[in-house]
Amino acid sequence: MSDGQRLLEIKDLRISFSVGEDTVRAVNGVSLTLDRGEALGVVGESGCGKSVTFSSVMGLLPSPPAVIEGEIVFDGRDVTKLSDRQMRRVRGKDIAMIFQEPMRSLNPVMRIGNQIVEALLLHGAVSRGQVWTRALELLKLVEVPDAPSRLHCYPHQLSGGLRQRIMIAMALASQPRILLADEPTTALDVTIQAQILELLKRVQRETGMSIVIITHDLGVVADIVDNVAVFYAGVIVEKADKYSLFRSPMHPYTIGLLNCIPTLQTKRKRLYVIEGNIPDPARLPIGCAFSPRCAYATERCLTEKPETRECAPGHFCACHLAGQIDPLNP
Amino acid sequence: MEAILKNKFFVIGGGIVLIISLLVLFAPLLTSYDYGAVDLPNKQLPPGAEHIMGTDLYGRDVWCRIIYGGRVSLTVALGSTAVALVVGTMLGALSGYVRGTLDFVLDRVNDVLMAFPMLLFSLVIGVVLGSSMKNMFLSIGIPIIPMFYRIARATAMSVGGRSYVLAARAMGGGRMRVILRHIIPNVLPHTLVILSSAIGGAILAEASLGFLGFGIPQPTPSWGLIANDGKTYMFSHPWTTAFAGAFIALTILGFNLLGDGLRDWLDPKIRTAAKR
Amino acid sequence: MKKTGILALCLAAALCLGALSACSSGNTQGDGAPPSASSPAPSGADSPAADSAKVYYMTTNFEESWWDPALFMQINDVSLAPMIYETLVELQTDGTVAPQLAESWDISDGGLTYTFNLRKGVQWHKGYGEFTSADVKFTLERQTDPAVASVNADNLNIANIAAIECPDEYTVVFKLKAADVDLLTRMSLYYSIIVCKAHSDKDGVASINSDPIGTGPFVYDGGTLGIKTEAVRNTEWWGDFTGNVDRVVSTFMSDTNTIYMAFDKGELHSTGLYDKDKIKEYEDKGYPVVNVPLLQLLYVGVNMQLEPFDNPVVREAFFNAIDVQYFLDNLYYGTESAVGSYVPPSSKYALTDYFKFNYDPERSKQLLAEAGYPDGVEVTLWGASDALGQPPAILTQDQLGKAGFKVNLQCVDFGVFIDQVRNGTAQMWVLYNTTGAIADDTINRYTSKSYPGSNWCGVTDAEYDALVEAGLNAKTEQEKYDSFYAAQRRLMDLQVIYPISTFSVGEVMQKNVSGYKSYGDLGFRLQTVTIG
Amino acid sequence: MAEPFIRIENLTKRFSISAGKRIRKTGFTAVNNVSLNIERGEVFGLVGESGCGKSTLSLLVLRLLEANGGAVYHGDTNILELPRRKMRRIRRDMQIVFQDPYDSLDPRFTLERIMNEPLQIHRWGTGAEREARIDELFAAVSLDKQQLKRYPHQLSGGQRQRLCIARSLALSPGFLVCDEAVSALDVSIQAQILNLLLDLKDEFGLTYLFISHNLAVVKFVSDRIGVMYFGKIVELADTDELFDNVLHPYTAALLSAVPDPDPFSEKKRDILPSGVPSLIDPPGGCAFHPRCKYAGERCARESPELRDAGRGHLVACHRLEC
Amino acid sequence: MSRLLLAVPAMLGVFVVVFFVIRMLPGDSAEAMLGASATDAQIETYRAAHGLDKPAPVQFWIALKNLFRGDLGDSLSHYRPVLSVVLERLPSTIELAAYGIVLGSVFAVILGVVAASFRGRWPDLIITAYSTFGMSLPTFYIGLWILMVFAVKLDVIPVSASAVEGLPRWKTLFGPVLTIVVGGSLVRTTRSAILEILEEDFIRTARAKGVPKALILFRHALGNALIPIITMVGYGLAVSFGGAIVLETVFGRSGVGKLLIDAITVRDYPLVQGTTFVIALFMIVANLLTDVAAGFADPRIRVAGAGEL
Repeated sequence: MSDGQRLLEIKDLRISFSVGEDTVRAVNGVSLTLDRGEALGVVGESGCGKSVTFSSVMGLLPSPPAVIEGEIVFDGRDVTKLSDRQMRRVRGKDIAMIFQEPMRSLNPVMRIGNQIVEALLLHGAVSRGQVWTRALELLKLVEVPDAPSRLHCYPHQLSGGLRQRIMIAMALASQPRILLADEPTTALDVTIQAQILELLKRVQRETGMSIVIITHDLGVVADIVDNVAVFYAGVIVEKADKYSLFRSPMHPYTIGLLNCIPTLQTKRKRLYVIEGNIPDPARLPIGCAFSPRCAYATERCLTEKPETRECAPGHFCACHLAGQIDPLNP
Repeated sequence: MEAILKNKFFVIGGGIVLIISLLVLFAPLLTSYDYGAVDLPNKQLPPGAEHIMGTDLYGRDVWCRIIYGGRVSLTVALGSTAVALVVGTMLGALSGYVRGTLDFVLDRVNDVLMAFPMLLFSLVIGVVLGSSMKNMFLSIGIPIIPMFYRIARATAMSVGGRSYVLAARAMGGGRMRVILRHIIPNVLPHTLVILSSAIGGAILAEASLGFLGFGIPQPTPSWGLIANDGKTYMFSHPWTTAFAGAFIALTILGFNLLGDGLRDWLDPKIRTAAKR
Repeated sequence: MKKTGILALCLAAALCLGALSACSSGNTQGDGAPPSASSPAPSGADSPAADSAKVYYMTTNFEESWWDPALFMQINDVSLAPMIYETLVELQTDGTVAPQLAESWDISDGGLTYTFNLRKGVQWHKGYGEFTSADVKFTLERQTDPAVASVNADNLNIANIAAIECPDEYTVVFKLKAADVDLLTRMSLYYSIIVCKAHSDKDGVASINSDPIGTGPFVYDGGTLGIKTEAVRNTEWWGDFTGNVDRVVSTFMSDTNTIYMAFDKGELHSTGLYDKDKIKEYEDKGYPVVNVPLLQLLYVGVNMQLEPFDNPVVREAFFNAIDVQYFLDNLYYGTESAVGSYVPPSSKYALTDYFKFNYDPERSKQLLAEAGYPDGVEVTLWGASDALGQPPAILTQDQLGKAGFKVNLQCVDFGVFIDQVRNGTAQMWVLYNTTGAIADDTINRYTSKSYPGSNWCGVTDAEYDALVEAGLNAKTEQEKYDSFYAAQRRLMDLQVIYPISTFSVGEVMQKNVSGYKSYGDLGFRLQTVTIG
Repeated sequence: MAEPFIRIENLTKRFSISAGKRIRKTGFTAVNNVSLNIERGEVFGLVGESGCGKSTLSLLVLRLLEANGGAVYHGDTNILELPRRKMRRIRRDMQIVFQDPYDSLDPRFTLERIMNEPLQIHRWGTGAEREARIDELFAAVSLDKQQLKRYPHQLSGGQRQRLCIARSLALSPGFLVCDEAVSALDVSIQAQILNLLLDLKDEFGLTYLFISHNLAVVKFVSDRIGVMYFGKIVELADTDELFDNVLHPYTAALLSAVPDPDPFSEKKRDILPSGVPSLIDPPGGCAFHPRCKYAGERCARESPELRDAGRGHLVACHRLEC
Repeated sequence: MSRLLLAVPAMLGVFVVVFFVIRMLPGDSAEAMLGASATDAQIETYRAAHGLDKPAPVQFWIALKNLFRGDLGDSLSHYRPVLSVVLERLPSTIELAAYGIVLGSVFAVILGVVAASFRGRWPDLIITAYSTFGMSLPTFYIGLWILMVFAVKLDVIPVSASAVEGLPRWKTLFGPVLTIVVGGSLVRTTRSAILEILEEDFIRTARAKGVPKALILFRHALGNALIPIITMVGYGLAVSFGGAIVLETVFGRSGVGKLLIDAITVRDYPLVQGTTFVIALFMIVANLLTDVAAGFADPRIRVAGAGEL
């Protein structure tokens, strides 16, 4: 659980790309905070801006195409204003990130050991001497079986699960204070996914670092995080601790999501369905972005963008009808 | 479609090729001279009012020979690369998709073709068939086939595994139908991209053959021949070779830029890189 | 992004500078004096001995093949051959013969016996002993040896030699079956070069091709044909060596531009040029140029067996269609002259004052109309595609075009050209025709027995055949002259060969090269040459 | 019981890989002697982790891949032995929908040409009849007719999958294989497609072979479910029977590993050690024994057969016999 | 290893193709060698002496038998065994091709990397324009200009390198190698290979680790780009060998390329067969080496063993 000491704050972040004539507005005013030791779940469907938001936290978005407005405050400094050289001292040292495709995220022509050592040496976390012993410790930390022989392997010799563990080891190389995990288990089989989720929980517990899990799978979120933020069309539509979010969701989109996913407990023969298509970031509607698909959309929803309000202690929602929708039978 | 017009390589390259093709096409309107008319008394004249690009060692007007020569050089280049493109793509697609013994045989033939230095092969075929313009299609075309064959075969192998091919087979589509409808249309863009550098290569090959004395027979002008005619006086009367060389270089530059533009536009990864 | 990019850029720039400085530093090693008029040791030659020993650099631009004279087609088949080998007698520029390896000779019993008294004390190169009559006998008898596969047996008229006797070491007697008025001239030409018997006995028949042994002023000193061959001065040479050349190096260079650049930089002492513009250019710059007439003739030939040239009227039109004066003025700048018959004047028995060209394109069109081609006749003109063959072909095509002939020019690879003409499938061709010093071959080739084959024009004329036969078997020189003259007049009247001009090579030399003497057999020799 | 719609007997497929330097052919068995029946009108679910051979099985059933052994009976004819021409006619009755909507549509075809292709191959009807048929199909999958002239890359993922379904129904097949048909879609779109598939089944009386690695989706849509591991069927039963009364340890582990979207569930998680063994040198006996906590010495020796443990619940595990 | 076995059919293919193609050339060695003034008798003697009068299949059988005994027959125009003539000139061509390819590749890779790292900005445009232009100029054009500038004007190297005694090696190679380097087309391949790799996911991981731009470029991107580059080098050989023929004419080097051209002109069948055979052997071995090198650069090939599934 978080101890209340603020680590990261994103204030009204807006990110857009210009491709040809139309501009793709990927992030349209996202604000959220992350405290030390907190485990935040970020949920949303493709194109909702969740990955772009946290890529900008890492400064991975090349500035020429991307236009970034708003602030990302980390350690008292606005990261979006840092030069590439200054940002490089933060990246990998204080904030680390792992990605979805373990098959393609490791350099195929470099041995595993060298890639880890490279991470270790980068931020002077360890002197040249004990760099190999530190690498072995990291592999043990992420429970890689017979670690010494693995150091000399190439990525193509390892399974997806092992490669993801190596990615985590590399991320932990210089004890980052935040670990961003973008769809860490999506590409893995369910049994391997379980192993990795357990590992992430244990690592967070042992190192006390805060962790952000970006995923589209509500099951993953329910298991591992403290608070959940639901993204839709570049905006956070609802944010709360996981218990109140799952028991009493307020935003129609969250409600729809929770009901349309088949689970092992689902009995009904037909699924609840959110009609319409995923929003196209290049052509967003004027009012509430969800209005075209919302069963409860009113005239106001079509014209006026809803403000994010704290509808219950610690439970934020961006909907004009927040609190008036019965979550159980939509 | 409009995306491609914004790609600066495509626009510049296309512009150059267009201008040169127009010049060559409307040659009769641009000059009154006859490209074969010998006029020894005023040979080797420097560029001047009378002859914008001067005259060559036989007193023939260089400007006239260059634009008429363009017809020969471009036709030979386009013709030979077209031959290579069609044969290379067809065989490559077939070999890449069908695999098996056909693939083994074609691959070995390709190895044999590749074992010959390109220029030598053109030379031998040119002499055997006689170096008329039509035969140059083969003598320059055949050695370029491996270039297309390799790309077509590799692409056909990857396309063969795609789901829409499996779906077509699941619908009962026969092997020939799949190849004609799905494999070749998806292989062609990849071979088209290297068409431009192949055209450049073909123009160079024609020039080199001329240099070695196996080019198109006189007096039909081609850029390679004009450059070669002026070669002996390259340093005392440089303009004949300079102008011919410039046209060769410009055309190849144009086609290569065209190819770059095409490749950037065709390759979704590069095109969407900015949008990430 | 900025910093690292610039780093990579400086790396690339450094590499280029490094490459450039490496070569410029090469310059400061003092590469010999810049090409000045004095002794232009080639700037690349770092060998210190360059200034004391006089080394003569020359080039050949055609592929040299073998050293065995039995396989030569002309004296300069191998550039150094004329300086290494010698013949019994030497052909003078005026056509008479002078003593060389044979000091004196006399002809007896009606021209059937020739006795040569050989020069004494002449040593073969590289210690292969003294030159004796046995070598002469060996040279002639090896012509029929299949291992040698000589192509010059007919040139030497071996069939007419009954026997060769060597009464002693220094006299050799030829017994002929029938009188041969040109025997002495034959004995002065490339195909009668005397080769060393001892060398062949010791090292085998083929050894002549790897290590040529002669008696001439220069001794072969290694190198490979077609790349670079060298010869060093023969200190014990019997003749008077008036020049000061100690060594001669002949390099194979095929690109004309490279040759001009090498000559301009002083890396070559002389080079043979065909291109009259370039020769004129060097003459204007004050370089000494020696005009060496070749046994060559520029002509346009037609095949009278093939339509339309089977019609004499068309042939007469063809004889009015080419402006020889235009060739002489604009292509050769007056250095060449018109020719009286299809045999070049530098060849023995050439008829010099018979054929007179007249250029009348209108008449030619009129004749063509009479012959049934009112709006011109389609013909294919064949030519060779090398630098030498193209200019005349283009000129001919242009002129014929103005005289009613629609000409499709085919400038092709020499092999293809020869194949067309020999198989009798070529209607018309333009070529520099090479002939022998003695006109026998050239005149004999148009007899009907040689068609198809060397008789490209398809002449099957009984009267011409008879005249040629009479000439070949003539008892006296005068008789041969008369019948050969008549034969040439007959062929010119048939109007199948339209001779345009003689052809010569311009030997351009560095300003400090003097003393060059030209020889009857057109061989290139340096024994009289001095480098200033 | 009526004749089963599709009967698969001892289906086997071996792949050979000549690995680089070693010329000696090494290979592995992707589908190992699988037998199962699919009844008419039924949704047969097939679930398993990646590499267990489920997709290969689907390609074998449709003969898009030549099997090394066994038979597939459609009605009473074994389609594996049919000559090419007869095979073409049978294919009208069996179609497939693939996982990646971006990969299963030829980027160079307009939607109209895509829909027309199956009709052209089998020369079905005249131009007008075809147009009507396409309209009818577009209506069935609720796609907008105006989009016929557009290209696949101009559609969203969900729309493209609807197009694939429409194309597969063009020749009104009786049997449809869905190979991970919804796995690549976003959650909200996934729900729409699942409902659509169920509606189409009822409307056209189709039979489905539904393949997925997502247990929840398979449970929702299937009548009967087979669990595959390492090329073999380890458990097969009616959906409710399987989930209420899990027998095979691997299935149990699978169930426990599925993350439950309910923060209050105290589901104890038993994590399977390590990963699926390498196919190149498979473990002896039961393929699951290295990871099974009940593994006895017999499991390492002998590979268990599928046996009926009552109520049609088949399972392949030695633990239950003794 | 298996590719080596594949080379044998290819070599035989080359031998057969050349044997019959060259015989289709109009005219034969006798006519071409003896020239225009040859009499019929001379041509007959020459043909008989060199066995040209035997029918083609017989000649083919003899040539094939000799081939297996490693004897390529005697050259008609050099009166020496073909093998000795070819081996005498092969080193000069190999030396030229080797230096050309090596220096050309190093130079091109550096330029390619710089162009890729400055994508879209002025260094990229200059380098791309230069490399496209370099590729567009005919080889003899570049060669003659280099000869003019460095040999005549700067007097750094002699014009006819082979004529002069005791010349330092680099001077004999300077002209032709510079021509190959200037005309090299590898720059574009390097640039596009690197651009493609910069889009890969592991580059994003490296940036996430905080790896500086230069290291990403040289260690990660170039490391992976070597594989396509090396294969292109192999392929470039066929093109550059063609270029060598022109280069040898311009720079007066007696290499195998020039030998082959002249052998064809004089229809010296054994020499053409022998030279093409040796060139093809050299090309196939070179292609093989590039494949092995590409394999070496790519661990996925070098270190077998599919990952645990």
